[in-house]
Amino acid sequence: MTDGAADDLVRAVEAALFAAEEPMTAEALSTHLGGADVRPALSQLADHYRGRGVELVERGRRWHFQTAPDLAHLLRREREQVRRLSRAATEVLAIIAYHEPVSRAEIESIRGVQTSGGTLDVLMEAGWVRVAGRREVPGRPVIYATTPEFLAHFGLQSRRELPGIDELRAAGLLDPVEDAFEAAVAEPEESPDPLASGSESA
Amino acid sequence: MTDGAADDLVRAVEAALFAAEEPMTAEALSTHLGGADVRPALSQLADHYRGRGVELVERGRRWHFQTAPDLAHLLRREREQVRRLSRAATEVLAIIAYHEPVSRAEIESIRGVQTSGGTLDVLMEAGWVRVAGRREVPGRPVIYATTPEFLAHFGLQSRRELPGIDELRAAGLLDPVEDAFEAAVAEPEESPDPLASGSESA
Amino acid sequence: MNADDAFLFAPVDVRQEEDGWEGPAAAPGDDSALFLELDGWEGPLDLLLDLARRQKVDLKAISILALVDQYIAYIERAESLRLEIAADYLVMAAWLAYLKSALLLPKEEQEDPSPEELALRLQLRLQRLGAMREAAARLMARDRLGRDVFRRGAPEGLRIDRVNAWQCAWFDLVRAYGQVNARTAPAIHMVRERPVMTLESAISRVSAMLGVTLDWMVLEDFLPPHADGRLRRSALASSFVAALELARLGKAEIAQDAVFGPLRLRRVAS
Repeated sequence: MTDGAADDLVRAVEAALFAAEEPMTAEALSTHLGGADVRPALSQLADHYRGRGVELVERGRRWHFQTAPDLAHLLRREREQVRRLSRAATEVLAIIAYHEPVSRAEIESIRGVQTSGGTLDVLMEAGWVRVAGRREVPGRPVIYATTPEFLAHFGLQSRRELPGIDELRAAGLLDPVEDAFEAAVAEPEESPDPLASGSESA
Repeated sequence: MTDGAADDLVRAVEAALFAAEEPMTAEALSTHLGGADVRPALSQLADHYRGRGVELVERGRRWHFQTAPDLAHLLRREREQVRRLSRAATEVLAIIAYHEPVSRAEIESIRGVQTSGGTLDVLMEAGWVRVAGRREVPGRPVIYATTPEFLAHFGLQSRRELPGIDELRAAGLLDPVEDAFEAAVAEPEESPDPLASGSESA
Repeated sequence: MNADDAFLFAPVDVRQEEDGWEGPAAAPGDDSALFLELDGWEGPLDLLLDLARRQKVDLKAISILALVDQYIAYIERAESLRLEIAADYLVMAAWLAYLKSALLLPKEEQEDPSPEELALRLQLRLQRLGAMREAAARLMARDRLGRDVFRRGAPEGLRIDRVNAWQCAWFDLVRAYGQVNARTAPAIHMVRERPVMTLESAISRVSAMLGVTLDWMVLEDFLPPHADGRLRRSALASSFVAALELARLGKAEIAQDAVFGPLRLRRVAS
C-alpha cells in the first residue's frame, strides 16, 4: 500500500500543516522545510485524505487540514434542555392555533397587550409556529400559522380538535381571571381538578 | 485500498479527535458520537496513521493526534513553549511519577532535603501533578500523583512506560530505604537483593 | 545524567583568589580542578551523590570511606575559601567524620547500630536518589509535547450546543386561550339589588315619628324594627341624612353630648 509508506517530505508537510496555527502557503511551507518543493507532497496528501474524516484543502493559496464538511454535525453535540413555555408565549401560541393565519398586529389586538418579537422566536424555535406568508393588505404584514409539529406535540389530528369557545366556557375557562382566581383560593384545600379551579399557575 | 474507504464511524472518530481541543477518552468520544463503540475505530486509526507525519496516540487512556517524534527537528518552534523546570522540580516530578502516590515527607526522605512549596506548585500549575488525597496515617499527609497531562506531555501511554521503571522496581530502588536495608541485612553477604525486598511500590 | 546541571562553576573573582580552583574550563569529573559552589546542590545528600559518581563505579560498589574523605575534604576546602556553608552540610560532615572513625574502630568496640549498617543505609539512600536523578533526566529527554511533538495547531473544537426542548401542555394552551378571551371580552358590570332604605322613605319615616313625641329620641329608635344586617346599616345612614335634612329645614333639633355619643333628636315645637 503506497499510502502507508509516506516519504519523509510528505510526512514533514503533513506534520507541519497539522501543527500550524494558520493555513500556510506552499511557499511558507517550503521555507519552513528547507526549500523543498512541497507541491507534489501537498497533492499526494490531499489525495490521501480525500474521503477521510479530515481533509487537506487549499483556500486562497493556503493549505490547511479541516474536518470533512459532511461530519460537521458530529462535531457539534446537542444537549437538550427542557423548558416550559412562558405564559405570554402560551397565549400567543393559542391565538395562532385558534386564528391562524394571523399577523402579529392581530395577535396583539386579541391579546390586548404588545407581543415581543422574542415570544414568536421561541415558538418558531420550538417548531410549533411558522411564517405562513404575508397578508395582502397595506404593509403586507407577516402572518403566522402552526406546524405539523404543533399538532404532534399536542396530540391533535387537526386544529379542529381544539375545544371550541362553548366548551371553554363550559369548563370555566372563559371566566375572568380574577373570578377564577378567587374561586381557586376560596377552596384552598382541594383543587385537584384543574378545570374546576381554573387557577393561573402558569 | 481499504484505508481510503474509511467507514463512517472511523471517519467520525478521526474528525472528532482532530477537532478536539483536549485529548479524549474512548468513553467521551463514544458519548459524543451517540454511544457508538469507538475502540475498533481507534485502533484502526492508530494503525492507519502509524508511520505517517501525524500519529494517533493514547496517553493515560486519552487519545489525541500529534506530530511524529522523529520530525521534531523540523517543527521545533523558535519560542520555547515548554517551561524549563528547575533541577529540584525535575527530581520531585520523577519521584512522584515513579512512586505515586507519595507524600511530601516521602519525597524529602528520598532527596535528603526539604522541598519548597513552590516546587510542588510549579508542577501542579503545569498540570502534571495533582493532590491525590491523604494518606490514612497520623497527620493524614496530602499525597501527590501525576495526571493524564503528565503522561501526554512526556509521551507515555501509562506509568508502566516510565523509562526504566521495571528495572528500578526489580532492583528494589523504588522501595523505602528501610525495606531495602532489612532485605540487605537478611542476606548479609549480598548487596540488596531486589526480589527479596518487600516491594510495596506497586 | 547531566552533570552540567549539577554544578555551578565559580564566579570569576573567587577563582582568582586561590590557586588550584579552576572553574569553567574544567571537565566534569576532574575533581581537583572543580570549583563547586554549595548552592549548586540540593543538599548534602546531593553533594555526596555527585562525589560518589566521581568514583566512577556502580553505587553499589562505592567506597564509603573514600566518599567520607572526599566530602570532608570538599567542605574543608570550601571553608578555606571562606564560603558560606549551610548548617546541614556541616552536620553531614560531622556525621561522616563520626562514621569514618566508627568504621575504623575494632569490631568489638562497635555500638548499635553498627557503623556498617549506617554506611549501608547511606549507600541505599544514595542509590535511591541516584536512581531518581537518572529517571528525571531520562524523563526530560523524552519527546515532549509542545517541544518535540505537537498537537493540532488550530483545532476546530468540539462544541456542545444547548438546544431548548420547549414544553407546553394541552391544557395550558386552551386555558391560555380562555384567559385571553376572558381578559379581552367586553366587561358588563351588574350590581345586585340590595335591600336599602331610600332617603325619601327615611325622611317620611323620621318626620312621621317626630310628630308623635315631644321627647328626645335616639337616632336608632327611628329605624324599622325588622331591619338588620345591611338593611339596618342602610336605614341608619338614610335616617341620619334625613335627620340632618329635617334639622336644616328647622323641623328637628339634633344633640350629641360626646364625640361618637348617641345622636338625639326631637321635634322643634312650632
